[in-house]
Amino acid sequence: MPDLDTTLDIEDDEGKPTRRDFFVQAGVAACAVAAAGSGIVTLDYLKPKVLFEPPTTFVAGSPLDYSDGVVRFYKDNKAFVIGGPTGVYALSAVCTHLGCITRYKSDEKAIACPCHGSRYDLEGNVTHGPAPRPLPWLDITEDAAGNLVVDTGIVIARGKVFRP
Amino acid sequence: MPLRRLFALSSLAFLAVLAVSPVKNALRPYRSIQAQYKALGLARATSMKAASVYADRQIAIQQIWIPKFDNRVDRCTTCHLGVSDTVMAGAPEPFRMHVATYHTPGDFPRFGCTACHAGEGLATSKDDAHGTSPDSSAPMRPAAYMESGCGRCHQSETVDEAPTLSYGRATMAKAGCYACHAVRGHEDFRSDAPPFVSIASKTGGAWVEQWLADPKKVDPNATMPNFQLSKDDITELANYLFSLPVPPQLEQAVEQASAEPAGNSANGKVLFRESMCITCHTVDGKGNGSAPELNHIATRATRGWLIAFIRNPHAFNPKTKMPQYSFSDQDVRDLVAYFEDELRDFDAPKEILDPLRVNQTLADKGHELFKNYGCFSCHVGTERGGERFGPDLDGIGDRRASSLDFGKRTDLPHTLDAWLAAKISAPRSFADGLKMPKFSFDPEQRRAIVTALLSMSSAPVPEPYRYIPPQQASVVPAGQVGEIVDRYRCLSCHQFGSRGGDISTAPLTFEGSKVNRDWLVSYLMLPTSIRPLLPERMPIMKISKPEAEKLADAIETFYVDPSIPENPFAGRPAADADPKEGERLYTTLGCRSCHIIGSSGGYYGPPLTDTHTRLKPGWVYSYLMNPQKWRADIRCPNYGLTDTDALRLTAYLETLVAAPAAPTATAEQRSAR
Amino acid sequence: MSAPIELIESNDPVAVPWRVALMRRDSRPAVRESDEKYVMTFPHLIVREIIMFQLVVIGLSLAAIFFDAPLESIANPVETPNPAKAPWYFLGLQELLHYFPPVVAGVLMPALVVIGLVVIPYARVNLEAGPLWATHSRGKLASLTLVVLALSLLFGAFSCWPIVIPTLIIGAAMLAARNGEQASPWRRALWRVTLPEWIMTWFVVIAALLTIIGVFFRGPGWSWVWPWEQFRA
Amino acid sequence: MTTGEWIRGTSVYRSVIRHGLEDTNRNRSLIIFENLFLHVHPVKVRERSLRFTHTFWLGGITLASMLVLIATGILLMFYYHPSVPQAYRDMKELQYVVDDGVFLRNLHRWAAHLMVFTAVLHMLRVFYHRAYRPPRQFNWVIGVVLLLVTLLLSYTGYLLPWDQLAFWGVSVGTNMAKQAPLIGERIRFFLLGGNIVSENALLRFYVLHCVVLPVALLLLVSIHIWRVRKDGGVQGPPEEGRQ
Amino acid sequence: MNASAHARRFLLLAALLVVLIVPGCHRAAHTVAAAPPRPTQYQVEIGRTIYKHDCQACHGDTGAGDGSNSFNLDPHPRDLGDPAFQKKKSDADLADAIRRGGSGVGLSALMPPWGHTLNDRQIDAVVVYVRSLKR
Repeated sequence: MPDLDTTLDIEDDEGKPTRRDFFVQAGVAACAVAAAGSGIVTLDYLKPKVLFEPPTTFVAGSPLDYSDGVVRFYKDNKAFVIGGPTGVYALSAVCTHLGCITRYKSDEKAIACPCHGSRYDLEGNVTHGPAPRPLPWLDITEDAAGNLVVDTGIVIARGKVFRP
Repeated sequence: MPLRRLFALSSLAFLAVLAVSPVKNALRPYRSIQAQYKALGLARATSMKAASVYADRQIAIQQIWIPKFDNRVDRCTTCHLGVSDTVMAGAPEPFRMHVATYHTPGDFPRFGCTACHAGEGLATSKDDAHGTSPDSSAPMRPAAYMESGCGRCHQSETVDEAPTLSYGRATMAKAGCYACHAVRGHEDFRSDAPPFVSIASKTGGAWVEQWLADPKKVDPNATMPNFQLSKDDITELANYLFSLPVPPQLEQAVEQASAEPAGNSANGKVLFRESMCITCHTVDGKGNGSAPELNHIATRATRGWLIAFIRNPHAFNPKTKMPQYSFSDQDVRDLVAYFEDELRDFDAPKEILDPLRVNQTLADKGHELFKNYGCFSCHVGTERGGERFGPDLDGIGDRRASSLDFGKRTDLPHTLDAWLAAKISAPRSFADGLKMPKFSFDPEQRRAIVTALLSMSSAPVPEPYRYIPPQQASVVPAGQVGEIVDRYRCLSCHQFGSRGGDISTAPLTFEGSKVNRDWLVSYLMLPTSIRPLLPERMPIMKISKPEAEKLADAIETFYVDPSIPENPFAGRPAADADPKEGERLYTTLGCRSCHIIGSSGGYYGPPLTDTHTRLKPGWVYSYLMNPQKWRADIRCPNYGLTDTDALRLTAYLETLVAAPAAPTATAEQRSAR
Repeated sequence: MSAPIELIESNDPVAVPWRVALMRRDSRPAVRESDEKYVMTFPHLIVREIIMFQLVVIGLSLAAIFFDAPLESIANPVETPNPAKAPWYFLGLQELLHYFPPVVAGVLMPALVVIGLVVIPYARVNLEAGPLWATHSRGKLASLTLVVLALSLLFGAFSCWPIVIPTLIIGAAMLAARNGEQASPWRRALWRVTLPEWIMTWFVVIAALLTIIGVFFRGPGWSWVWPWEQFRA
Repeated sequence: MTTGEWIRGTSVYRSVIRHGLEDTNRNRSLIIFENLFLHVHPVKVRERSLRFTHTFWLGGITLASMLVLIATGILLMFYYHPSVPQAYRDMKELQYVVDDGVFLRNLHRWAAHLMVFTAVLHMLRVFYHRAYRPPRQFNWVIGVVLLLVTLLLSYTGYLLPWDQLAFWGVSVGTNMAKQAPLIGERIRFFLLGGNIVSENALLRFYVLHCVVLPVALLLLVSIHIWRVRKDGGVQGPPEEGRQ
Repeated sequence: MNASAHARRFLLLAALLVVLIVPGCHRAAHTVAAAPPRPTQYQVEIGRTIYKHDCQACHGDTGAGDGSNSFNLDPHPRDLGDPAFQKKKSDADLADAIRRGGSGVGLSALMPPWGHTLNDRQIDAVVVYVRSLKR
């Protein structure tokens, strides 16, 4: 490309816009679009298109397994499924204080957090300690075979028990 | 070119080139396919609610992730969106609902797609996912060999609902593939091929040469493949075989037998029939074909050898399936006389059974050939080494087409299945100097074997997915009873638990709970035909009374099933055991279409005329409740009888007693029939 | 330069924009007057750099769009692909391994090359190099011929023809350049080549030849194939 | 006052861009020496050095491909796990799932080849132009080291996809290293983190490829370019009659 | 610099853009063909296996009703290959007859019910195979 060595006669471009200005502007504009586009495409690139995460739903057995006072802890899903006097409900087992996993104390009929001593009753209300909010209630439905399906991704209104 | 213009141009080209990949992305085919699915779903949906599901669909890559199953990720459902959607039954591909099989469409989250169909599960474009390019690393299983997918997890010989795979595995075992090729699970395989030690006393050089040239031409039942030997090779091998020393006791037995006087051919013919030789052997195209054809038996072996062999087959070939009949010396002479009169090749040259004069140089060359072709793999002798002669077949189903040597076969498509099919039908066509012999498989067998081969994976599927049906206990009593069982080779035809042959339809695993002892003793001594329609029948082996009693006692003691009640009527009201009601059921259920009582009924099932004499009531009842429980391939349908109905039917059948004067068929009567 | 220096004192640097440098007579730097034309870096150089960068990206992107980076099947420690080729820039080395024992081809030769490259600017011959035949002597001719023949014999002993043949050709070219100062333009050009350039050219030709052979002419079992012959891995 | 002018008047703008936009030689100079990245350049350059045949832009192309490699390499790291067999699967994921993944991977691979290629050509250009002479001797040595680092970078990157090509390329290469007398075995053991090409080797190569060697390369490149500037700019072909 | 020269230059640029982009995006022309649902080979195969095992004894190899067990059956087994019969019965009818037997659908009890022995999937496969017996 021998013309590359042509010197730029910058000094005499003053005055009204010329063809030369147009080329410079077009080039700069194209570079700007390319830069902005690369930014957007990079963001799109960084957004995962598939996830390898465990499903948020799990099957918690038959509703008949949960008579009043039965508490089952699902370790993998970090949830309690509890049989109450009127039906079954599910509680998140993640302490609302700093995210430790709470445990059920069967002798005290209470849910306790091992990290900072928060305590909840079986409906998830805070009875003691630093926890700022009660444990959230999780969505609970029934599948075709009549088993309970808990979705840890959906929080429902407190007190909404599942009646088979 | 002025610099400014160059700058403008290169900047625009820069922008354009960088835009290509994102544009390409936006136009990926799966997006338009998902849009089409949405449209199709909206058109097919029958309710507003169903339609809204389609309307709300986001365009996104779909996947089935199974961490427990090799961390499998199948994105097939990105395009095959309707695989488990009943709305899409019969829809055009790629949206059609999956055809119903044992695992589909309900089990997709457990198995995914590539577990059965192979292909590249991670891919999101058609060609990559299906592996359609010739050198693809993960091609899909062709539809013709689909059942090889079943075999990845189902590792038993027989797989229900996979007939081609099961046939392929059975054919491989029968053809003796495992004798040369190591395959997981078949480490203990031993060929049934006879040892050579007695060949010099059995037959002649001319016959051996005929046989080596093409075994199937001499005997269509031959399992030995064609080694495509040259004339010189054949002569050398024959010399080697005849140079092997015959063990003295066998040689003596053959010599003695050949010196015996001739027998009575007519008696032999009768004996041949009643001994049910064609249950295993074939004569004139009749017979099961699991043992050598006997049309030209007298041209295959010398008289002395035949007599000595029939008297004690196990001395000549410890692995033979042939029972040792308790024939008298005269019986055997008669049989062989019949062979010599009728079962011979009258066109064969006279000297076909003349022994070969051994040339030691040729014999040594023959020995080299013998080793070179791995003959010792099947014909067990001193040569056998620790390793299999041929290459391992484990993982053959996972070989990439690009790693295969197609050699001279430029006519083949570059796929694994085409390569395997060609290897099986013409193994030597790939290059010179290959050793694998030619098996004469028909196209059906070839397809079945390729299916079985494609099911052989390099690494087994993880534990929860590996399925091997539970093995039934298969105890064979030792001691005297064991000797009897071995002598009459009961296991050649009958199953004991998971062991034994499948020629007989009567497994002996729970025979003790099934039949009455006295009937069994008389049956063992003189078997009668139970299912007249079957060509395979129990041969009359002239079992002596003490032997029969010992065997029957052992069967009554060991081969029982605790789930079969001794007396099904115990503790039931008398109305449940009402034979009248049972008889009515017998008529309305249409049992007579298969069974005979008295003189009327079909011939398909066993006659029931002597039910009480033969069968125990507990068995009849248990059988009626669920026939397939006792043998999966029982043809008698499960009528879904209630407990009471089954009892009533049992009560009726138990009223049927063989007439006391019922003729115990003598040999003469049977053979006259 | 013996005129007395006139000194002006001032506290206002704006009003008196003079700088003064005092130096000893014998330590003046030799300043060469230059008529080189200078231009502003921006935009003259910067724009060229931008265009160069864009052209590189355009070229690479086109390659990336039309040619996929190779990806074979997953690593399998028990199945060696045949041929197992290293990346192209190592294929010259791999080709050498075909001829020489590993310790020579894999260690000695690369080490010599690296050391050779490092010492280039410190070797006198490189710094002063005039044309090889600017001075002649019988000794130079004899020793050059000897070295070329010795190298050819040494590599010939390993039947490493990709080294022997360039060695002989370059040796011949060196001899052809002798007395070429007044000859045809072609030979004059050869005459101007310095010894270090001869050696470097020899090395580059061999390295390129070995790499080309490794990339295009080697098939299964490192056997010779022609690039147009299909071979299956 | 237009919005543009207002923006240019704010103190924030003025703290970032210190000079006006008028196209004067003063501002052109300021662009160069007020910018960290551009100030390796002098404000004025010899016009002769702009000629294509002066350097054939080989050093520049090498640097440009290095920049491409850094940009694409960082992006690729977001989707790469240096473990077996996930590394290989990540290649497939780039191809099948990640938008533009395959483009970035291709770009990275071809830029790596280009960089090795132009670095070698650059070295030859410098040699034949006799640009290694004093005062540039040491910069030549740095250049040789840079070439080695470039080769090592390319080579360590070769293992990362964990495919057959990678595995056997690295097996052959490390076995070559083993041939070195006395310390060969130990070098190989260190390089692979074991006796066989395994997950340890993958992790080591990953760290070398993504941290150790790039840092070394960046440092050396900085010194290399800085020295070019300090030694009087790029040197083209030797001029007739000048030493 | 006149307008037409400008336009020419823009056209040139546009052409360059097209040339660069088009090869990158060969969009697979995917059309949804209206193919009627047809049984897979697997279904036919499964159907054949079951037919050979459970039906052939009476209905015969070709479905003509001439199986080895058929000679003394009265009424005679149905000729399954009869085009008129094939036309008259829907797939559901055939499946029902197999499932509930002759007595279940008001025909001869000699055809037994298979609903307790075969599952729906297998019965569907048999129906597919029976359809293939049509003469």
